[in-house]
Amino acid sequence: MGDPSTPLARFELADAPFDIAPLREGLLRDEAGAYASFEGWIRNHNDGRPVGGLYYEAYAALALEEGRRIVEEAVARFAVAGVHCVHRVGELPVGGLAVWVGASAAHRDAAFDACRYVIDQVKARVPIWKHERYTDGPPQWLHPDGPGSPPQPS
Amino acid sequence: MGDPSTPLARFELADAPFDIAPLREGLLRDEAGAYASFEGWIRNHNDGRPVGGLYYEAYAALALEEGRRIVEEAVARFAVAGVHCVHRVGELPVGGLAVWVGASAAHRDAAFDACRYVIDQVKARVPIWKHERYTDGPPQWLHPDGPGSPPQPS
Amino acid sequence: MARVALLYFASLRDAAGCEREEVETAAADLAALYAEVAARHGLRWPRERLRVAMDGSFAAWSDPPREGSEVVFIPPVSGG
Amino acid sequence: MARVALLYFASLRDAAGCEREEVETAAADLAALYAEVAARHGLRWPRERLRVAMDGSFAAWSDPPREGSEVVFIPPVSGG
Repeated sequence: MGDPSTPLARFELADAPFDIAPLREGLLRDEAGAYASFEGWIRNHNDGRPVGGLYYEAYAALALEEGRRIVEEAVARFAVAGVHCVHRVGELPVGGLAVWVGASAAHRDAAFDACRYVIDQVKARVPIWKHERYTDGPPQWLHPDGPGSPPQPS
Repeated sequence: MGDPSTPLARFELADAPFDIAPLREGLLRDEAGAYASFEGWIRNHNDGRPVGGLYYEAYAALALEEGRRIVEEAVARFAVAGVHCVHRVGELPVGGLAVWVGASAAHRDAAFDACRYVIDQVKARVPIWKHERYTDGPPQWLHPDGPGSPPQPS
Repeated sequence: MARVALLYFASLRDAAGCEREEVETAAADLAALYAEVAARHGLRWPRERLRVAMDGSFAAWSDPPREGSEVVFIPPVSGG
Repeated sequence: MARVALLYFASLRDAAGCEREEVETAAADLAALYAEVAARHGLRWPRERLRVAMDGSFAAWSDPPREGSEVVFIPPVSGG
Protein backbone atom coordinates (compact mmCIF):
# COMPACT_ATOMS: atom_id res chain seq x y z
CA MET A 1 0.00 0.00 0.00
CA GLY A 2 3.05 2.29 0.04
CA ASP A 3 4.33 4.91 2.40
CA PRO A 4 2.03 7.96 2.51
CA SER A 5 5.02 10.22 3.06
CA THR A 6 6.71 9.38 -0.25
CA PRO A 7 4.44 9.96 -3.24
CA LEU A 8 5.12 7.86 -6.29
CA ALA A 9 6.49 9.86 -9.25
CA ARG A 10 7.26 7.75 -12.29
CA PHE A 11 7.61 8.33 -16.03
CA GLU A 12 8.29 5.58 -18.54
CA LEU A 13 8.55 4.94 -22.26
CA ALA A 14 7.04 1.71 -23.60
CA ASP A 15 8.01 0.24 -26.98
CA ALA A 16 5.09 -2.21 -26.99
CA PRO A 17 1.42 -2.15 -25.89
CA PHE A 18 1.09 -2.09 -22.10
CA ASP A 19 -1.63 -2.98 -19.59
CA ILE A 20 -3.16 -0.16 -17.60
CA ALA A 21 -4.61 -2.34 -14.81
CA PRO A 22 -1.33 -2.97 -12.93
CA LEU A 23 -0.33 0.69 -13.32
CA ARG A 24 -3.63 1.77 -11.76
CA GLU A 25 -3.15 -0.81 -8.98
CA GLY A 26 0.23 0.71 -8.24
CA LEU A 27 -1.46 4.02 -7.37
CA LEU A 28 -4.02 2.59 -4.92
CA ARG A 29 -3.45 3.85 -1.39
CA ASP A 30 -5.66 3.39 1.65
CA GLU A 31 -5.28 7.09 2.42
CA ALA A 32 -6.15 8.18 -1.13
CA GLY A 33 -9.83 8.69 -1.94
CA ALA A 34 -9.47 9.96 -5.48
CA TYR A 35 -7.92 8.68 -8.69
CA ALA A 36 -7.93 10.49 -12.02
CA SER A 37 -6.54 9.10 -15.24
CA PHE A 38 -6.02 10.23 -18.78
CA GLU A 39 -5.47 8.15 -21.90
CA GLY A 40 -4.51 9.38 -25.34
CA TRP A 41 -5.63 7.15 -28.19
CA ILE A 42 -4.77 7.29 -31.87
CA ARG A 43 -7.72 8.89 -33.65
CA ASN A 44 -8.86 7.92 -37.14
CA HIS A 45 -8.58 11.54 -38.26
CA ASN A 46 -6.45 14.60 -37.51
CA ASP A 47 -7.03 18.11 -38.84
CA GLY A 48 -9.69 16.64 -41.11
CA ARG A 49 -7.36 14.05 -42.68
CA PRO A 50 -7.96 10.28 -42.44
CA VAL A 51 -5.22 8.68 -40.31
CA GLY A 52 -4.13 5.10 -40.95
CA GLY A 53 -1.66 4.82 -38.09
CA LEU A 54 1.49 6.44 -36.80
CA TYR A 55 4.94 6.10 -35.40
CA TYR A 56 6.21 7.81 -32.24
CA GLU A 57 9.91 8.56 -32.13
CA ALA A 58 11.57 9.65 -28.89
CA TYR A 59 14.94 11.03 -27.98
CA ALA A 60 14.83 8.51 -25.17
CA ALA A 61 17.53 9.77 -22.80
CA LEU A 62 16.11 13.30 -22.72
CA ALA A 63 12.48 12.17 -22.85
CA LEU A 64 13.00 10.09 -19.71
CA GLU A 65 14.76 12.94 -17.94
CA GLU A 66 12.12 15.52 -18.89
CA GLY A 67 9.28 13.12 -18.12
CA ARG A 68 10.72 12.40 -14.69
CA ARG A 69 11.03 16.12 -14.07
CA ILE A 70 7.36 16.65 -14.98
CA VAL A 71 6.00 13.96 -12.65
CA GLU A 72 8.22 15.30 -9.87
CA GLU A 73 6.86 18.80 -10.50
CA ALA A 74 3.32 17.41 -10.26
CA VAL A 75 4.11 15.76 -6.92
CA ALA A 76 5.60 19.01 -5.63
CA ARG A 77 2.68 21.18 -6.81
CA PHE A 78 -0.32 19.04 -5.90
CA ALA A 79 -1.22 17.05 -2.77
CA VAL A 80 -1.04 13.66 -4.47
CA ALA A 81 -0.26 10.17 -3.27
CA GLY A 82 1.20 9.21 -6.64
CA VAL A 83 1.61 10.19 -10.28
CA HIS A 84 2.60 7.84 -13.08
CA CYS A 85 2.88 8.36 -16.83
CA VAL A 86 3.73 5.91 -19.59
CA HIS A 87 4.20 7.05 -23.21
CA ARG A 88 4.37 4.66 -26.16
CA VAL A 89 7.07 4.80 -28.80
CA GLY A 90 7.12 2.90 -32.10
CA GLU A 91 4.27 1.89 -34.42
CA LEU A 92 0.67 2.42 -33.30
CA PRO A 93 -2.57 1.55 -35.10
CA VAL A 94 -5.73 3.65 -35.04
CA GLY A 95 -7.32 3.08 -31.62
CA GLY A 96 -3.93 2.29 -30.07
CA LEU A 97 -3.05 3.68 -26.65
CA ALA A 98 -0.42 6.41 -27.03
CA VAL A 99 -0.10 7.73 -23.49
CA TRP A 100 -1.51 7.01 -20.04
CA VAL A 101 -1.42 9.23 -16.95
CA GLY A 102 -2.74 8.23 -13.52
CA ALA A 103 -2.82 10.26 -10.32
CA SER A 104 -4.09 9.34 -6.86
CA ALA A 105 -4.73 11.76 -4.01
CA ALA A 106 -6.72 12.24 -0.83
CA HIS A 107 -9.07 14.62 -2.69
CA ARG A 108 -10.26 14.92 -6.26
CA ASP A 109 -8.96 18.43 -6.98
CA ALA A 110 -5.36 17.30 -6.59
CA ALA A 111 -5.90 14.10 -8.58
CA PHE A 112 -7.48 15.95 -11.51
CA ASP A 113 -5.00 18.82 -11.41
CA ALA A 114 -1.95 16.55 -11.31
CA CYS A 115 -3.27 14.39 -14.13
CA ARG A 116 -4.00 17.42 -16.29
CA TYR A 117 -0.65 19.02 -15.48
CA VAL A 118 1.28 15.92 -16.48
CA ILE A 119 -0.41 15.38 -19.84
CA ASP A 120 -0.19 19.09 -20.73
CA GLN A 121 3.49 19.29 -19.85
CA VAL A 122 4.34 15.99 -21.53
CA LYS A 123 2.74 17.22 -24.74
CA ALA A 124 4.60 20.52 -24.56
CA ARG A 125 8.04 19.45 -23.36
CA VAL A 126 8.94 15.79 -23.79
CA PRO A 127 11.00 15.11 -26.95
CA ILE A 128 8.66 12.68 -28.70
CA TRP A 129 7.54 13.18 -32.27
CA LYS A 130 4.56 11.84 -34.15
CA HIS A 131 4.97 10.55 -37.70
CA GLU A 132 1.45 10.30 -39.01
CA ARG A 133 0.35 8.12 -41.94
CA TYR A 134 -2.72 9.11 -43.95
CA THR A 135 -4.99 7.07 -46.13
CA ASP A 136 -5.19 9.96 -48.61
CA GLY A 137 -1.54 10.97 -49.10
CA PRO A 138 2.07 10.81 -47.92
CA PRO A 139 2.98 10.64 -44.21
CA GLN A 140 4.44 13.56 -42.30
CA TRP A 141 6.17 14.49 -39.08
CA LEU A 142 4.06 16.65 -36.79
CA HIS A 143 5.79 19.70 -35.33
CA PRO A 144 3.03 21.84 -33.85
CA ASP A 145 3.60 25.54 -33.39
CA GLY A 146 4.26 26.51 -29.84
CA PRO A 147 2.77 29.74 -28.47
CA GLY A 148 4.33 32.69 -30.25
CA SER A 149 6.52 30.62 -32.55
CA PRO A 150 6.87 31.67 -36.19
CA PRO A 151 5.07 29.64 -38.87
CA GLN A 152 6.69 26.33 -39.76
CA PRO A 153 9.07 26.61 -42.73
CA SER A 154 7.69 24.98 -45.84
CA MET B 1 -17.39 1.24 -32.12
CA GLY B 2 -20.61 3.24 -31.83
CA ASP B 3 -22.18 5.94 -33.90
CA PRO B 4 -20.20 9.21 -33.63
CA SER B 5 -23.40 11.22 -33.91
CA THR B 6 -24.99 9.79 -30.74
CA PRO B 7 -22.76 10.20 -27.70
CA LEU B 8 -23.20 7.63 -24.94
CA ALA B 9 -24.74 9.08 -21.74
CA ARG B 10 -25.25 6.52 -19.01
CA PHE B 11 -25.65 6.54 -15.24
CA GLU B 12 -26.02 3.42 -13.13
CA LEU B 13 -26.18 2.27 -9.52
CA ALA B 14 -24.34 -0.94 -8.61
CA ASP B 15 -25.12 -2.94 -5.49
CA ALA B 16 -21.96 -5.05 -5.77
CA PRO B 17 -18.32 -4.47 -6.84
CA PHE B 18 -18.01 -3.87 -10.59
CA ASP B 19 -15.24 -4.11 -13.17
CA ILE B 20 -14.02 -0.91 -14.76
CA ALA B 21 -12.38 -2.54 -17.79
CA PRO B 22 -15.57 -3.26 -19.77
CA LEU B 23 -16.96 0.19 -18.91
CA ARG B 24 -13.81 1.81 -20.28
CA GLU B 25 -14.02 -0.41 -23.38
CA GLY B 26 -17.56 0.84 -23.93
CA LEU B 27 -16.23 4.37 -24.34
CA LEU B 28 -13.55 3.56 -26.94
CA ARG B 29 -14.27 5.23 -30.27
CA ASP B 30 -12.04 5.40 -33.33
CA GLU B 31 -12.81 9.09 -33.62
CA ALA B 32 -12.05 9.81 -29.95
CA GLY B 33 -8.45 10.60 -29.04
CA ALA B 34 -8.90 11.33 -25.36
CA TYR B 35 -10.27 9.48 -22.37
CA ALA B 36 -10.44 10.81 -18.81
CA SER B 37 -11.66 8.87 -15.83
CA PHE B 38 -12.28 9.45 -12.16
CA GLU B 39 -12.58 6.93 -9.36
CA GLY B 40 -13.64 7.59 -5.79
CA TRP B 41 -12.27 5.11 -3.27
CA ILE B 42 -13.11 4.68 0.40
CA ARG B 43 -10.33 6.31 2.40
CA ASN B 44 -9.08 5.01 5.73
CA HIS B 45 -9.72 8.41 7.33
CA ASN B 46 -12.16 11.31 6.99
CA ASP B 47 -11.95 14.64 8.80
CA GLY B 48 -9.14 13.15 10.87
CA ARG B 49 -11.18 10.15 12.06
CA PRO B 50 -10.18 6.52 11.32
CA VAL B 51 -12.75 4.96 8.97
CA GLY B 52 -13.47 1.23 9.12
CA GLY B 53 -15.92 1.07 6.23
CA LEU B 54 -19.21 2.54 5.13
CA TYR B 55 -22.62 2.03 3.68
CA TYR B 56 -24.10 4.00 0.77
CA GLU B 57 -27.85 4.36 0.73
CA ALA B 58 -29.65 5.70 -2.35
CA TYR B 59 -33.15 6.84 -3.09
CA ALA B 60 -32.79 4.74 -6.21
CA ALA B 61 -35.62 6.05 -8.41
CA LEU B 62 -34.58 9.66 -7.99
CA ALA B 63 -30.84 8.89 -8.00
CA LEU B 64 -31.18 7.22 -11.39
CA GLU B 65 -33.23 10.10 -12.78
CA GLU B 66 -30.88 12.78 -11.47
CA GLY B 67 -27.79 10.81 -12.53
CA ARG B 68 -29.17 10.41 -16.05
CA ARG B 69 -29.88 14.13 -16.15
CA ILE B 70 -26.27 14.89 -15.15
CA VAL B 71 -24.64 12.71 -17.83
CA GLU B 72 -27.03 14.18 -20.41
CA GLU B 73 -26.03 17.68 -19.31
CA ALA B 74 -22.37 16.70 -19.71
CA VAL B 75 -23.00 15.44 -23.24
CA ALA B 76 -24.83 18.68 -24.10
CA ARG B 77 -22.14 20.96 -22.63
CA PHE B 78 -18.95 19.27 -23.80
CA ALA B 79 -17.86 17.83 -27.14
CA VAL B 80 -17.67 14.24 -25.92
CA ALA B 81 -18.10 10.87 -27.60
CA GLY B 82 -19.44 9.33 -24.39
CA VAL B 83 -19.91 9.77 -20.65
CA HIS B 84 -20.62 6.97 -18.21
CA CYS B 85 -20.94 6.95 -14.42
CA VAL B 86 -21.50 4.08 -12.00
CA HIS B 87 -22.08 4.67 -8.28
CA ARG B 88 -21.95 1.90 -5.67
CA VAL B 89 -24.65 1.41 -3.06
CA GLY B 90 -24.48 -0.90 -0.04
CA GLU B 91 -21.54 -1.92 2.14
CA LEU B 92 -18.01 -0.88 1.13
CA PRO B 93 -14.69 -1.64 2.82
CA VAL B 94 -11.76 0.76 3.06
CA GLY B 95 -10.14 0.81 -0.37
CA GLY B 96 -13.44 -0.08 -2.07
CA LEU B 97 -14.49 1.63 -5.27
CA ALA B 98 -17.39 4.02 -4.53
CA VAL B 99 -17.86 5.73 -7.88
CA TRP B 100 -16.41 5.64 -11.38
CA VAL B 101 -16.75 8.24 -14.15
CA GLY B 102 -15.36 7.84 -17.67
CA ALA B 103 -15.51 10.29 -20.58
CA SER B 104 -14.18 9.97 -24.12
CA ALA B 105 -13.80 12.80 -26.62
CA ALA B 106 -11.90 13.92 -29.68
CA HIS B 107 -9.79 16.27 -27.51
CA ARG B 108 -8.62 16.20 -23.93
CA ASP B 109 -10.28 19.43 -22.75
CA ALA B 110 -13.75 17.99 -23.30
CA ALA B 111 -12.86 14.62 -21.76
CA PHE B 112 -11.45 16.23 -18.59
CA ASP B 113 -14.24 18.81 -18.33
CA ALA B 114 -17.02 16.27 -18.76
CA CYS B 115 -15.46 13.89 -16.25
CA ARG B 116 -15.05 16.67 -13.70
CA TYR B 117 -18.54 18.00 -14.31
CA VAL B 118 -20.14 14.63 -13.73
CA ILE B 119 -18.37 13.82 -10.47
CA ASP B 120 -18.96 17.33 -9.09
CA GLN B 121 -22.66 17.25 -9.95
CA VAL B 122 -23.13 13.70 -8.74
CA LYS B 123 -21.65 14.62 -5.38
CA ALA B 124 -23.87 17.71 -5.14
CA ARG B 125 -27.18 16.46 -6.49
CA VAL B 126 -27.70 12.70 -6.56
CA PRO B 127 -29.65 11.41 -3.52
CA ILE B 128 -27.06 9.02 -2.11
CA TRP B 129 -25.98 9.15 1.53
CA LYS B 130 -22.86 7.87 3.21
CA HIS B 131 -23.11 6.08 6.55
CA GLU B 132 -19.57 6.03 7.86
CA ARG B 133 -18.22 3.61 10.48
CA TYR B 134 -15.26 4.64 12.61
CA THR B 135 -12.78 2.57 14.53
CA ASP B 136 -12.85 5.12 17.38
CA GLY B 137 -16.59 5.65 17.97
CA PRO B 138 -20.18 5.28 16.75
CA PRO B 139 -21.08 5.51 13.04
CA GLN B 140 -22.86 8.50 11.54
CA TRP B 141 -24.70 9.66 8.46
CA LEU B 142 -22.84 12.31 6.48
CA HIS B 143 -24.90 15.34 5.45
CA PRO B 144 -22.37 17.92 4.28
CA ASP B 145 -23.32 21.58 4.33
CA GLY B 146 -24.17 22.97 0.96
CA PRO B 147 -23.03 26.47 0.02
CA GLY B 148 -24.81 28.99 2.20
CA SER B 149 -26.78 26.42 4.19
CA PRO B 150 -27.21 26.92 7.95
CA PRO B 151 -25.21 24.72 10.33
CA GLN B 152 -26.49 21.17 10.77
CA PRO B 153 -28.84 20.84 13.77
CA SER B 154 -27.24 18.94 16.63
CA MET C 1 -57.31 15.80 2.13
CA ALA C 2 -54.67 13.79 0.25
CA ARG C 3 -53.34 10.37 1.11
CA VAL C 4 -49.56 10.19 0.48
CA ALA C 5 -46.76 7.77 1.24
CA LEU C 6 -43.71 9.26 2.95
CA LEU C 7 -40.28 7.67 2.51
CA TYR C 8 -37.36 8.45 4.81
CA PHE C 9 -33.65 8.07 4.10
CA ALA C 10 -30.41 8.32 6.03
CA SER C 11 -30.56 10.41 9.23
CA LEU C 12 -34.19 11.37 8.54
CA ARG C 13 -35.12 7.70 8.71
CA ASP C 14 -33.27 7.35 12.02
CA ALA C 15 -35.10 10.41 13.36
CA ALA C 16 -38.53 9.37 12.03
CA GLY C 17 -38.03 5.81 13.28
CA CYS C 18 -39.48 4.31 10.11
CA GLU C 19 -38.62 4.10 6.43
CA ARG C 20 -42.14 4.48 5.06
CA GLU C 21 -45.49 5.61 6.34
CA GLU C 22 -48.84 6.53 4.83
CA VAL C 23 -50.48 9.74 5.99
CA GLU C 24 -53.66 11.69 5.35
CA THR C 25 -52.84 15.36 5.10
CA ALA C 26 -54.73 18.62 4.70
CA ALA C 27 -51.48 20.49 3.98
CA ALA C 28 -51.84 22.95 1.12
CA ASP C 29 -48.30 22.38 -0.11
CA LEU C 30 -45.23 20.22 0.52
CA ALA C 31 -43.77 22.88 2.83
CA ALA C 32 -46.81 22.60 5.11
CA LEU C 33 -46.64 18.81 4.86
CA TYR C 34 -43.03 18.89 6.06
CA ALA C 35 -44.00 21.16 8.95
CA GLU C 36 -46.65 18.63 10.03
CA VAL C 37 -44.29 15.68 9.72
CA ALA C 38 -41.38 17.46 11.41
CA ALA C 39 -43.59 18.38 14.38
CA ARG C 40 -44.99 14.85 14.71
CA HIS C 41 -41.56 13.12 14.54
CA GLY C 42 -39.50 15.87 16.17
CA LEU C 43 -37.34 16.27 13.04
CA ARG C 44 -34.76 18.99 13.60
CA TRP C 45 -33.79 19.67 10.00
CA PRO C 46 -34.85 23.17 8.93
CA ARG C 47 -36.70 22.94 5.64
CA GLU C 48 -34.16 25.26 4.01
CA ARG C 49 -31.54 22.50 4.19
CA LEU C 50 -33.76 19.87 2.56
CA ARG C 51 -35.10 19.29 -0.92
CA VAL C 52 -38.35 17.50 -1.63
CA ALA C 53 -39.31 14.93 -4.25
CA MET C 54 -42.71 13.67 -5.31
CA ASP C 55 -43.17 10.44 -7.29
CA GLY C 56 -39.46 10.11 -8.05
CA SER C 57 -38.76 13.65 -9.29
CA PHE C 58 -37.65 16.77 -7.48
CA ALA C 59 -40.62 19.00 -6.64
CA ALA C 60 -41.18 22.56 -5.41
CA TRP C 61 -42.10 23.20 -1.78
CA SER C 62 -45.09 25.14 -3.10
CA ASP C 63 -46.46 22.09 -4.95
CA PRO C 64 -49.62 20.61 -3.37
CA PRO C 65 -49.33 16.97 -2.27
CA ARG C 66 -50.90 14.79 -4.96
CA GLU C 67 -53.37 12.10 -3.92
CA GLY C 68 -51.65 8.71 -3.92
CA SER C 69 -48.17 10.13 -4.44
CA GLU C 70 -44.87 9.20 -2.82
CA VAL C 71 -43.18 12.13 -1.09
CA VAL C 72 -39.56 12.18 0.07
CA PHE C 73 -37.73 14.86 2.05
CA ILE C 74 -34.11 14.83 0.88
CA PRO C 75 -31.37 15.71 3.39
CA PRO C 76 -28.00 16.96 2.08
CA VAL C 77 -26.45 14.23 -0.04
CA SER C 78 -23.01 12.66 0.47
CA GLY C 79 -22.39 10.33 -2.45
CA GLY C 80 -19.24 10.25 -4.56
CA MET D 1 37.98 23.07 -31.67
CA ALA D 2 35.59 20.55 -30.11
CA ARG D 3 34.59 17.15 -31.42
CA VAL D 4 30.88 16.50 -30.87
CA ALA D 5 28.32 13.93 -31.97
CA LEU D 6 25.12 15.32 -33.51
CA LEU D 7 21.88 13.34 -33.31
CA TYR D 8 18.88 14.12 -35.52
CA PHE D 9 15.25 13.27 -34.90
CA ALA D 10 11.99 13.44 -36.81
CA SER D 11 11.92 15.94 -39.71
CA LEU D 12 15.41 17.17 -38.86
CA ARG D 13 16.74 13.66 -39.52
CA ASP D 14 14.91 13.57 -42.84
CA ALA D 15 16.42 16.95 -43.74
CA ALA D 16 19.93 16.09 -42.55
CA GLY D 17 19.79 12.71 -44.26
CA CYS D 18 21.41 10.94 -41.30
CA GLU D 19 20.58 10.17 -37.71
CA ARG D 20 24.06 10.70 -36.27
CA GLU D 21 27.27 12.35 -37.33
CA GLU D 22 30.51 13.40 -35.66
CA VAL D 23 31.81 16.88 -36.37
CA GLU D 24 34.77 19.04 -35.44
CA THR D 25 33.58 22.54 -34.71
CA ALA D 26 35.12 25.89 -33.87
CA ALA D 27 31.71 27.33 -32.95
CA ALA D 28 31.81 29.39 -29.76
CA ASP D 29 28.37 28.30 -28.66
CA LEU D 30 25.52 25.95 -29.60
CA ALA D 31 23.79 28.73 -31.56
CA ALA D 32 26.83 29.06 -33.81
CA LEU D 33 27.06 25.28 -34.08
CA TYR D 34 23.43 25.16 -35.28
CA ALA D 35 24.16 27.88 -37.84
CA GLU D 36 27.07 25.79 -39.23
CA VAL D 37 25.02 22.61 -39.35
CA ALA D 38 21.93 24.30 -40.80
CA ALA D 39 24.03 25.83 -43.60
CA ARG D 40 25.76 22.52 -44.39
CA HIS D 41 22.54 20.46 -44.49
CA GLY D 42 20.21 23.16 -45.75
CA LEU D 43 18.03 22.92 -42.61
CA ARG D 44 15.18 25.39 -42.83
CA TRP D 45 14.16 25.49 -39.18
CA PRO D 46 14.87 28.91 -37.65
CA ARG D 47 16.76 28.43 -34.39
CA GLU D 48 13.98 30.23 -32.48
CA ARG D 49 11.66 27.26 -33.07
CA LEU D 50 14.15 24.69 -31.79
CA ARG D 51 15.55 23.78 -28.41
CA VAL D 52 18.98 22.26 -27.91
CA ALA D 53 20.22 19.48 -25.66
CA MET D 54 23.74 18.44 -24.74
CA ASP D 55 24.53 15.04 -23.21
CA GLY D 56 20.88 14.23 -22.54
CA SER D 57 19.84 17.48 -20.84
CA PHE D 58 18.40 20.69 -22.23
CA ALA D 59 21.11 23.31 -22.73
CA ALA D 60 21.30 27.04 -23.46
CA TRP D 61 22.13 28.25 -26.97
CA SER D 62 24.91 30.29 -25.37
CA ASP D 63 26.59 27.18 -23.91
CA PRO D 64 29.87 26.25 -25.64
CA PRO D 65 29.96 22.79 -27.24
CA ARG D 66 31.76 20.44 -24.84
CA GLU D 67 34.49 18.18 -26.21
CA GLY D 68 33.13 14.65 -26.69
CA SER D 69 29.53 15.64 -26.01
CA GLU D 70 26.32 14.60 -27.78
CA VAL D 71 24.31 17.53 -29.11
CA VAL D 72 20.70 17.38 -30.31
CA PHE D 73 18.60 20.10 -31.93
CA ILE D 74 15.01 19.54 -30.81
CA PRO D 75 12.20 20.47 -33.21
CA PRO D 76 8.71 21.16 -31.76
CA VAL D 77 7.48 18.03 -30.04
CA SER D 78 4.24 16.19 -30.77
CA GLY D 79 3.87 13.44 -28.21
CA GLY D 80 0.76 12.75 -26.16
